[in-house]
Amino acid sequence: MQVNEEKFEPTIVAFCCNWCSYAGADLSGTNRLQYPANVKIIRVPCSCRVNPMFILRAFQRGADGVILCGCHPGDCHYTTGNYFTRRRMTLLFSMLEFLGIEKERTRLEWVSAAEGAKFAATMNDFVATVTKLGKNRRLEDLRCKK
Amino acid sequence: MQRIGVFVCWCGSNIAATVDVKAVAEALGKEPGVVYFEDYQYMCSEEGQTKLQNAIRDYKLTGAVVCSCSPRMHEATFRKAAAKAGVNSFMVEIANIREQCSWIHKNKEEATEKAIILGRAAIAKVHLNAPLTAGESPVTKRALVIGGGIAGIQTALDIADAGFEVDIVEKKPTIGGKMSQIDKTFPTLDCAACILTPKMVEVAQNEKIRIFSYSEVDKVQGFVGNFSVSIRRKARFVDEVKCTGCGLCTEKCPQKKVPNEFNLGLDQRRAIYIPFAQAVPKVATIDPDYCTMLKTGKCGVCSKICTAGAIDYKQKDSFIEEKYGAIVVATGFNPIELNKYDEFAYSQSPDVITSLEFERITNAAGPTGGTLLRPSDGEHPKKIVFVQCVGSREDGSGCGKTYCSKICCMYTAKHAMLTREKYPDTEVYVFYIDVRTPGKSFDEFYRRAVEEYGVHYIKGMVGKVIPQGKKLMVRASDLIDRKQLLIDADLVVLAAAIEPDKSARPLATMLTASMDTNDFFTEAHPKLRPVESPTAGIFLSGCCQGPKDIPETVSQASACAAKVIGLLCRDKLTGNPCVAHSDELMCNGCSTCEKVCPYGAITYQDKEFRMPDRTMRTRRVASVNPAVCQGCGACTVACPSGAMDLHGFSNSQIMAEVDAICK
Amino acid sequence: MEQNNLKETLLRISGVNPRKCMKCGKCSGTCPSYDEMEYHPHEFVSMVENGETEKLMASPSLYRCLTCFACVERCPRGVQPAKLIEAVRLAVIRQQGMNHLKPDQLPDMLDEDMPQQALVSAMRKFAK
Amino acid sequence: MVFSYYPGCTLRTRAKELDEKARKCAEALGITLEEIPDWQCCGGCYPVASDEIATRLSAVRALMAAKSEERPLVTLCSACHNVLKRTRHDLQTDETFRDRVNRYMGNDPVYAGEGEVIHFLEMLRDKVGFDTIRAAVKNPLTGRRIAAYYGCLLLRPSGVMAFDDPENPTVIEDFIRALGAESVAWSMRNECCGSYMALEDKGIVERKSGSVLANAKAQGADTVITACPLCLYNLQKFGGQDLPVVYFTELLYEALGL
Amino acid sequence: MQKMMQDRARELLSSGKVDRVLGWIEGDFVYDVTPHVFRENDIDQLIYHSFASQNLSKYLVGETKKDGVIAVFLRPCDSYSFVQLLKEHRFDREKVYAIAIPCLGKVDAEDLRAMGIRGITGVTDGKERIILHTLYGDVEKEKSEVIAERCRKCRGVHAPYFDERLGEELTKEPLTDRFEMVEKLEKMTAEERFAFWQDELSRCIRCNACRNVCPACTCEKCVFDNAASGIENKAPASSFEEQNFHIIRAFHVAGRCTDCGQCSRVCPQGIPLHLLNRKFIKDINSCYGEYRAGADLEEKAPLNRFDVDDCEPGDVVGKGE
Repeated sequence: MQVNEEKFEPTIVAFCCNWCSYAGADLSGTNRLQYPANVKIIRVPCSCRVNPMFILRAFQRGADGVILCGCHPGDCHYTTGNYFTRRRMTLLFSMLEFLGIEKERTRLEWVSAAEGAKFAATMNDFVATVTKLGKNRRLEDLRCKK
Repeated sequence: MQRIGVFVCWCGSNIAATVDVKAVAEALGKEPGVVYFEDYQYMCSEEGQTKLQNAIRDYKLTGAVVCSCSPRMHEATFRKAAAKAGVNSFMVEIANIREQCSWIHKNKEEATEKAIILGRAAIAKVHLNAPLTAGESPVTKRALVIGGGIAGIQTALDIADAGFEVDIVEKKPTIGGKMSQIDKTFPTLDCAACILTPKMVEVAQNEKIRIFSYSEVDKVQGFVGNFSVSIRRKARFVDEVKCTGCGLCTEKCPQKKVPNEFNLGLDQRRAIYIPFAQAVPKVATIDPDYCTMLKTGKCGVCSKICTAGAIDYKQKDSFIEEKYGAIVVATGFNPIELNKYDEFAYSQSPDVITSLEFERITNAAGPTGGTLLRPSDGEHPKKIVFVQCVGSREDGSGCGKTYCSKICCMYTAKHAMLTREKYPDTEVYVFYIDVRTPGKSFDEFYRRAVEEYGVHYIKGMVGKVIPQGKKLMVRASDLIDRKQLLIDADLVVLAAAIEPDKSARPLATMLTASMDTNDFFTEAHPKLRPVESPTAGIFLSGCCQGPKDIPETVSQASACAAKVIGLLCRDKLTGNPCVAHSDELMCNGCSTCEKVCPYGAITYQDKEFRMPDRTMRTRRVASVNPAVCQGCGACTVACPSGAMDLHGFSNSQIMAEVDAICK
Repeated sequence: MEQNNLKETLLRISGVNPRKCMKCGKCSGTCPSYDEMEYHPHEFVSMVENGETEKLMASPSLYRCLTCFACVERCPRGVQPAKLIEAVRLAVIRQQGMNHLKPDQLPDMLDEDMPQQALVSAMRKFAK
Repeated sequence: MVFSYYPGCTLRTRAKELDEKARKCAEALGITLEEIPDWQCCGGCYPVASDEIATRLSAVRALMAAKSEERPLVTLCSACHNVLKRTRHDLQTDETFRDRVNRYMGNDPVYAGEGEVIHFLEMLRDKVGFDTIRAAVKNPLTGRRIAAYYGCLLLRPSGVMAFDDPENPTVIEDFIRALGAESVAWSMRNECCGSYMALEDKGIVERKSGSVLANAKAQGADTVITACPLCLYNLQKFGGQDLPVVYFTELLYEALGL
Repeated sequence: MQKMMQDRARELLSSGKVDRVLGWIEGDFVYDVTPHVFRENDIDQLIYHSFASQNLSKYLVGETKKDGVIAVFLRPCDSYSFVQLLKEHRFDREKVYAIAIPCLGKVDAEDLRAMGIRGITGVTDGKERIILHTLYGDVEKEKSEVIAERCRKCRGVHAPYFDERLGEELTKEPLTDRFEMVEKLEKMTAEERFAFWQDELSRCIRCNACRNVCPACTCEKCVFDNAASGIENKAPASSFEEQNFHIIRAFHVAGRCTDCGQCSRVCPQGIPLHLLNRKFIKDINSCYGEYRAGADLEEKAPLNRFDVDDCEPGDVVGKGE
């Protein structure tokens, strides 16, 4: 099916915490490290601000992959936020997989403000992975049409 | 409906070369609610800001979207400009089309399309923005300094000099810290006591400063400007007010076999003791682990001879509750334990010692009266080997530290130089991996040790120390001469790595201040805010933040004091308005949010509510203290009913962004 | 074998990362065989890293390491020089006819008290 | 208590005293050592290169034999002990090695280094207890000044051997004190004796063993004890000191009054 | 048992110790049982048998807003919900008098109908066996044959918390593994799982019965009813919309769900909603250690605490395949 599609451009939503990952994303820009334009970043104060509702909403509205980036465990600007994130996302991603949504479409990564290169590499990898999976076909027909 | 203006910045060619800025402005101009759009070369310039302000006035804008560089660069600039033109700061959003668009994409078409989408997301958010104003809270004009070493002393003195009250909490019976144990200080070689003890006296005499010695912080509550702290005053079994510090008891106490921690166990003290002659406060303390009276109820010698009647065997720990506006952490360092480094035979020979023990042995007030004598037999050592980097710069898999302890190169040079000066017939070897002497007059100091005093600096590491008879056979490599050496030394001195005091970790938990993996406190910013903790109102002084020598510690201590004074000078604090808030009508009062809040910002109260049927009902609801909340949002996700939301990053705002991106 | 490939093989089978070395010389400071060797433990580490394996392979130092593991135990960076020395030695003796110890040499070396352990260990170290 | 026992080839030939006395002492302490069937030579020296598989198989077989008995495997010779413990550790932690070994041997189910390997000294310390030994001593060695020689193989690499503190071990010292003797403090106890160099370069061994015994002598030892046949041979033959070197089991045998 | 409960309730009411009693009442049919607040005048109608399925804890949230003290009957499994609600401050402890009663095993009329047992007019509960009186004569069955799925996988051994106990405490061992179905699903391919859930969830009519019965769903206002939440959604816009609702609902009760199984019991469309909750319970147990909601008043729920060396999502997700 996917073979027929000439060039599939997935929609990727990236939630980045303000203190580490958003700064890391800025750094990959400052260093001119490229990653695909499919990635659109939403800035949140902390990865723990990301409500499972946001991720479901993104899938519902047509996202093909959702990635969440936060400070490394132990480095959270708010001390403990990312630890809660890790538990929440562990359960949520597992649940989404349980419902039949490929695990590769969700990802949690720790990217520090110094890891511009890691940010770009992560995004390149994630976009490649989701592109390979193809359109989030599973949900396409069921999506809430606006 | 908002009236939104869109401003697309070229950033010279930084954005304009990759993104078709005109197309972006035009596309965004078609979005609902957008009544004005413009593109300009440098939005952040004076001229650019004026454009924003004029548009606000001319088009009666209620909000604005600036498509430009990262909000981390100029969000504050544009928000300030908008506020001057009469639009609330928080009605301005930035679409990051430089760092996260033009700089990472090459294809102009792609980049332009993405810039438009990012702009749309920002517009969608502004539609749901509401003006925010920051809350205010008062400031208690008193500071707490935890730790009474040179860092704590300097910080306290500077704060007190500015006219604010300061309390010092010190867990030992006296202030003074590590510096009081040191003999001479590099690079000038003036005696540590000569420069430290006047400062200790100054602290004692300063009316603004209270010293709680032999005390520990027990509990910390509150937030910047409004901390309330419970301090445990450990029972010292001596009335501090009555004790004159005459020291008679410390001479007459029959229990003489107590290892003297001030001299690192190199000699012994009594069960009742004053750590050293210049102690502040100069008050005796009974060591409950060794006092015969406290252990068996039989003795009482000190009580009998004390003319001031200061001895009180029944004394119990007491607590002091006090309010503070700022807290300074100055908990200092310790050399690491060397029991895992027995290739150097530290636990096998009394003549293998740490550098701090060497300080005591050469200190005129130390166990040998300042004469350099070996601990084993009291003889003059004729050959001394110094080993650098013991436990520092390790790969972290073992018991060592990954970092450089920073002070060892200089104090070892000092020890080597002083030894050669006082005892020219003593041969001194220093084994080093690198000699690190960045600091004013530091390298000159080290070169003097080599050139004027003839200290043998050998590039290489000691592999094994073998006690044999009265000698210590030191096997080491000389990497420059490509030789393995075997030196028959009389004394081996190990430059042990330094680590943060063990009390720091539990303290950090109490303060909700963050630490790195080595238990050093982290700074709010490693370069630009080096003396503040990321937790507002917590400041860092001295080695609790990282290894430091005395000059550096004192500078940091004064810098820290300046920051504290800056805080205490203010009457009110303005908070971050992007904080959590609870919709009381929806709140279940279930306490889930409270459990995930790292700042203790959420409390519960029973409130009366008028029900639809006009009856009154009392419900338990959450309320957020906006001065304490830092706006992480952990609570908003924990809340099942969605009653808890975050100003500036609300559920609906973020979902509007999601929708705009996924459209 | 080509130099680069050889270096890679040495690093792979030894599991040593020579870049972890901070050149403190503690391995050589503690090595009981130091004076018997032409190249010393820390030099093995830097020479392999620099690609100077030929010199090492030709050196009798290879057969002077006692595998006592003092260098491994005491290295502050976890470099494990002894494993690298063994890897270089293997690179030599695995070649045809390059056994350092040959069975016909043995009778002269033995005496009646010598434990098997010595013989077995030496053969394992020095011959394939 | 019953343990599986791996004697090793040296104990069958040149080091009979080590083996025989150990068995008798064990018996006296109420321990049965069941020799595992068909054991082969461990190879004497652990091959540290990751691609050496065949040379480590005899050790794997010994471990599997003990595992099937579900008893800890006791060793006496330091070399065997070193090889067995390290093989076991690599089976547990190195996946590639484990896979290759199991494929080579056609194991089903896969053997992943299960079972315990302990040295006779560890058995005395952890399973019997030095207090029990102290109580069993009939002929206390009062007044003797004994130096404990560990050598390399018992202690290193410490992360794998987990035998004792690699730089300041105490097990043999505690053993000596349990027998009523005085333990000598000396730090050449964990330095190499010269090992297999005994074969081709006796000079090295003379220098190494010489400095070891010189240190023991200087620290006032009247006897040196060891658990390794090769150390014993080197120290005795090349140590150049008038200082008896014996196996620790001989000392135990004497103290138990056997 | 029923008699004992009536007597005790009467005693409590007449002594003034409590003002009301929360129990079960029969409707037109013996299996048509509903919760009811009794006073002295109607206490004779209080019933207790296998068809009294409802978990009464949730009703306390509303009942304690009124004046006076209310007594409540709690089976072991119900009392976990009771503790969980108490832990979340959802009702006023002072106003409740909790009476622990032994469980008889719950029987759903739907299940019996599927077995061909119809026209039920009465029921007699034994310890191991149950006699169902029907229009067509009595049917006697092993209890284990007829009890509901959630009871077959019961873990309610004893009540964790109560004021007084009526009857003897039963000791019950879990009968089968409750994660069986979750594991079965985990072993399927992603396609099969998606098909399974699409089939199940597309039947949802958004009647909110699951939400109404759930003892953990006691929000003052549900996030799905709240216009400000950004996800207000009262009717099923599409089947994925339903997934969204059910996932969020399951997430909101994760770490709070006592696995009482009421959600599936009341679903008119027969959607096995409890599987979502069990999936969370299974993951929580395997990642963060065994946890049972409502077993303890103090212990922090798994999502409200953490360990610094918790597993990463990647360590867990994908294990099923």
